[in-house]
Amino acid sequence: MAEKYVGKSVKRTEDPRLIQGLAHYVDDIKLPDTAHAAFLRSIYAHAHIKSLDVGAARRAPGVLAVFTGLEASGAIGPVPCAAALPGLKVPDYRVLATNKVCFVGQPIAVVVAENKYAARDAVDLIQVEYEELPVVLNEEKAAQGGPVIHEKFGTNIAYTLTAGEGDIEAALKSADKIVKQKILHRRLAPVAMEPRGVLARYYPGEQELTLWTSTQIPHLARTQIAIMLGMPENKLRLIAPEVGGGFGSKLNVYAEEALMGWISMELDRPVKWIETRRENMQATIHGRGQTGYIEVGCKKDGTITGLRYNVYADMGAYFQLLTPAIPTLTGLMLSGCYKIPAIQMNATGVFTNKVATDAYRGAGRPEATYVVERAMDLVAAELGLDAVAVRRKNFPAPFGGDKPFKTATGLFYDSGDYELTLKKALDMANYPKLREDQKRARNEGRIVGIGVSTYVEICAIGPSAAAPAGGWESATVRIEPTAKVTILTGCSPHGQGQETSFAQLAGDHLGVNINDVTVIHGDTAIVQYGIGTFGSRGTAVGGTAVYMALEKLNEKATKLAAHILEAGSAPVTFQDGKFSAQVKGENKSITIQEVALAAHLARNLPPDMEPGLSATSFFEPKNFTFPFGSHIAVVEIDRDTGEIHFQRYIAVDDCGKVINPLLVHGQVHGGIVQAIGQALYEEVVYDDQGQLVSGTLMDYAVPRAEMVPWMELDRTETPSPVNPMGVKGVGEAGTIGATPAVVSAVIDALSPFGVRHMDMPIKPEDVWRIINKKSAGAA
Amino acid sequence: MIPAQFDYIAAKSLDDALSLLAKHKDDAKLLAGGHSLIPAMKLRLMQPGVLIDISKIKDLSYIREEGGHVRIGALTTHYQIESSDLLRRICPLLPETATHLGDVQVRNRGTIGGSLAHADPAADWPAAILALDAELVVAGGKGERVIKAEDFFVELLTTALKPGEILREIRFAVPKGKVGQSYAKFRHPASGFAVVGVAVSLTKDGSGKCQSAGVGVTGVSAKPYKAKGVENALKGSALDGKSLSAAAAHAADGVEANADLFASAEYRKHLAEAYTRRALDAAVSRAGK
Amino acid sequence: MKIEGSHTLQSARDSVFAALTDPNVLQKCIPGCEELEKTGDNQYKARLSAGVGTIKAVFTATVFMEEVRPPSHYKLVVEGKAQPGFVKGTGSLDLEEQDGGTLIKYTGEVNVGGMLASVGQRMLQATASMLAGRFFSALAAETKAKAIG
Amino acid sequence: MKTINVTVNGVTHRSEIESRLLLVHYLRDALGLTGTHIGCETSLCGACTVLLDGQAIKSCTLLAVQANGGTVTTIEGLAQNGELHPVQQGFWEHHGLQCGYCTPGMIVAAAQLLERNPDPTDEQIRHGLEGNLCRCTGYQHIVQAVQCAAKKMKSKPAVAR
Repeated sequence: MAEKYVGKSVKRTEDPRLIQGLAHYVDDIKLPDTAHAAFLRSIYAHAHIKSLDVGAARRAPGVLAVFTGLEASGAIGPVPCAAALPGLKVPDYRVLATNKVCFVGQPIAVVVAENKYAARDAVDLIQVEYEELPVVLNEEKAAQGGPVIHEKFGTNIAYTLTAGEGDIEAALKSADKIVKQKILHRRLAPVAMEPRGVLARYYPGEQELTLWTSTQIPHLARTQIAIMLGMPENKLRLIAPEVGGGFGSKLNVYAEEALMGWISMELDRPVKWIETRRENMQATIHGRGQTGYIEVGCKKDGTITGLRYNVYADMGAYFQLLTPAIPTLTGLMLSGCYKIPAIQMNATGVFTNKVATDAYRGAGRPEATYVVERAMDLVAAELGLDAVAVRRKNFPAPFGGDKPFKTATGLFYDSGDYELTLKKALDMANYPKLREDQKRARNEGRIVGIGVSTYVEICAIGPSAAAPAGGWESATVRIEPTAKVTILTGCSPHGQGQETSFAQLAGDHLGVNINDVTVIHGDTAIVQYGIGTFGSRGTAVGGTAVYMALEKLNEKATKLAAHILEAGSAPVTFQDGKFSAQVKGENKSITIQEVALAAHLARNLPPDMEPGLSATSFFEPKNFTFPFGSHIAVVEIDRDTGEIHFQRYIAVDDCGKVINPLLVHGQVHGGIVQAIGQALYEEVVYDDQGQLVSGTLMDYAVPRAEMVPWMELDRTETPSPVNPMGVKGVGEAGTIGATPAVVSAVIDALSPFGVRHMDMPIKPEDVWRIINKKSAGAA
Repeated sequence: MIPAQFDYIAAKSLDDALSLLAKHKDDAKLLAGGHSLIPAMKLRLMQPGVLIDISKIKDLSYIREEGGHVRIGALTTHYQIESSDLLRRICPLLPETATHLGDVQVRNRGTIGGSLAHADPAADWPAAILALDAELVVAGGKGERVIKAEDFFVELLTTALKPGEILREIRFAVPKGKVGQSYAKFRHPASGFAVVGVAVSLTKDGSGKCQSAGVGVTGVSAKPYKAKGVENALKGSALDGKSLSAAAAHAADGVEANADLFASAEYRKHLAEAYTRRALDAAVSRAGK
Repeated sequence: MKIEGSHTLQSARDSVFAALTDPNVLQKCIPGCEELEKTGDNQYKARLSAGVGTIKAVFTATVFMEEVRPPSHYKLVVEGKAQPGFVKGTGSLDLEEQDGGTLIKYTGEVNVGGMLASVGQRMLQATASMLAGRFFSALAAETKAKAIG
Repeated sequence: MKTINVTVNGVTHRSEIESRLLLVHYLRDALGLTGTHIGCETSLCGACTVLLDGQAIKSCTLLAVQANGGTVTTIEGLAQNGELHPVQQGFWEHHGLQCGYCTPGMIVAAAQLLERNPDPTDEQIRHGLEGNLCRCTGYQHIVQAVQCAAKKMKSKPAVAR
């Protein structure tokens, strides 16, 4: 099979509709008679609802109904959490608050009106009387005692968990030095450019509910929402139309989704709700949110003997789909790309009066990588060694094939050659010269820093045993009678470009033009059950399912071609869309288009063959994949103001075999910029009353074009042995690899001032205070 | 995202707008570019009963040089100022300030008069008009009056405009001689507003010394202000590194500085000094020998 | 958010303290206070038309006086609710005699919720200090007027 | 209710609307032009960017009544005679979009940028797009897309907007 598409920078097939404004996101779908919903949300972080008066709102012009927790929470089951941990305390999270609110933004009532203007007006007419309760905000303090959010638990601790292998006490005891550091992973807002949105329509005759919702997991959401609504799963059709970014925030099942379904049944009308950005900041999940303590033991030569990470993880007030599971991913990845004989994570999940944390690009792994990479830098600083040398000292030898690398966190890394990406990145940067330039710059009084991170991440989530709701993926490939190819994938791409990369696979496998391939996803009535798009699994798991279905299809098509060609036992070859065989000394061939038609006409099939040309595969990965890479950031700091300017940014990533380099670059670029956001700009801030004060994009700084550097990218290709294509995944790599590199560069720049660690986001004022030796003043 | 209800009236002329304002009083708000007003209305922080749209009054949008003065109509957009060849020639400070303001879309629509009347403590224009010692021509029911820029900003979001008055024109003497101007801004990473913004317009005398200097500062405190300490220190100075540093040190004299999530009061005061120095350096280098 | 500051008034401490605890004076000093109605001991119901510049809202408020220790200390608590959110302000005032006049030192806390918290943080500190300033200049005027009258 | 006359993508519409109706809602809901998106409520993200009388504006920060008598071009009106605008081509060729949500506003803003500055530096492109947020691409491919469009427009200067 000649590779015509795979490996090439093919322009995306989904783009024509997107660049012309012809795509359909939820809010672009118009149904006649649609009613519009708007929410009243809590303005307190923790309070009893003493009274709720919706009378005036109900009487307002254009208002069809107002629902409160009393009505809705009886009819709709709790918002689900799919994570299971020993001893986990799961709060009862109702779609509308009944007698108590536990975070700012928690929905209390929903107004449904003829149009969104009337709905919004009526929200202002609802009267709520609150009785404030003391707020619980800091995860570490809340774990020690004080006011309790969920009385029935008697504590704010949702769970405790110890993970890791090896004798950590002995490992630390055997160390020449133990370096300790407290680090913060502040809360981040995912800020997908398309806020969430739901459109629901009920067909009473068919007793069928259709939900269009901006989600990454259409099938999982269907199952969960059907359970919440107490309806048969196969009477709920869930459609993820065009989805404007997710980054984990739409890997979830939200109260509003079930509510809209229920309301459309109650009112027998289509009903739509589109989230505002303010709601998005308040009530869509946040990412990160950990306060951790690193303890790392090392020998004088830089060899790491053991790593302990004690962490308080901020859960928020309730669980969303995966909330408590996120820190477990941190625990899994604490070995980074290093040989660490003993690792221990002690995690404490803590309830706070904030919206739930959950998966945000990287989901637990950026925290781990940041911990390990900070540890490497801290060890280097403690020992007076070069940070690159310390990393090299602890790299495992290249591995792969049937020899994985086992970590003390219980994982088997599939394949890796960490020196390969590091060397390439150092060469691109001309690292020795960078250090010389830095020396010269310092002599001139300039403040220049170089940060290096070497990371490994865990992708292709994942083996089902390790996933809360199945880790496999599905695909159906059909060749229609007219030889057009249809791929149904259980993935739900929302920007990743898999309509293109899957079409590339089909193009090469079937010898067809990718413009003759249509990839369908996101509609549970059309597509077989699937798991969805998250955890950098789309290509490695979903793409593998497509690959396997294509193989099956090829097999059948070849058999049919042989039959039609009367090839007998002669071998049939397939090239450029044509099946050929030497039959009785004559070269006979038939095109795949002809085979497709023959399969559907079914007049001349082998006796044991079913008509049609379609194949379905469900791929269950045997292991995760472990992409890796090396990032180098070079920054210069303005001595006078503390402003941080990038001089260079270099990234060499290895995500296994690459199907479309253009898409891989796009993923890495976007990931790096989100990482820069975390390192330097982004921070969800609640004040001491639990008010979300970074409540809009006026205060929450999503990086703009002017704020980010030109990125110099390259890659290596170490195939994964886990799947037949050798792909690994790249959706989160940038976010995971870049954050520590950027932070490290700033800290390296400031090392002459005695700095070894700073918490993110590193703001100009923080830098200025260090340069000017000022302690943090009162704000 | 959705404003509360209001009545909309498009004023046909300045007189029409004045009489509409007189009629609807406090219940009415003037709508020019709308880039301060409409965002606040969408969040329902403002819920006026009546919007009087003055943006279609044609004769309030102009940039002219007349009798040694520059006159800018209040409805002139930021982009018109940014792209004005006349201003680039005779008062480049204004086009330069405009390039720092909001973003392209905001500059296309927002007006200098609307921005000044809103008096956001971190808006860019106030710094420039303070540096230029501009005068603001205000129309009212009883005729016109002129307010000096430095008297215009009263406190947070509050100007010297009285109820029923409309800012009509911004005017200032054309800077003459060896003029050097600059606007230096530390931009808030999210909002784009000035954490600190410093505008400088100075002139050199024949010997290269500072003949006159105007320095306006925004973002630092509840209202933009004229940095008189800096101006006084500059006058007659050699405009060398030492005198510029000494002058910049007065950038936040006597000012109660703002604090927010991004920058403390102490840091803001420091930035005021640092950015004043930057603006001075640029202005001096542009003033020629 | 914490605020603190001090103001010097020309009037004697006893008269300043009396003014501070006089609802009629308070009504004139609390910025935007249109009504102040006694509802209990040291407890009042108020209507405030408060805001800055063009951004204004009408707050339904309760005003409490706590820790009343004449003539040197008391605490004023104002809790207001309006459509865009709520405001809670507490101020502990300590009065010291100073050259025949009175030095008032205050420390306080201002909290806002709802829309005001979501979008207002950029100007919160400036607003708080402006409103405190208005309170004390009104108080200065009131006590001066009393002294003259 | 107010009556407005607005020409959108070459078609003149006469509509009865509420005074408070935002232009973006008018375009999306009354005219069905859903290519113009809404991504924030504080006039910062630029997803709603359209051209009004040839100038890029944020249609979430304009009342529909203010567009009375005006001419609006939305993303749907950018391609001419079935041929994509060079900026659209550039975005496609250089993978200047991922989820596509910011894209219409980004493309309209980039088209305005190139009209005013046909030969921009990378820095000028970044500055010129400061009113548009993208969460997916990291902007690098967008910068390349705009550079590509600039080249196309130079080689074919008669492209109408």
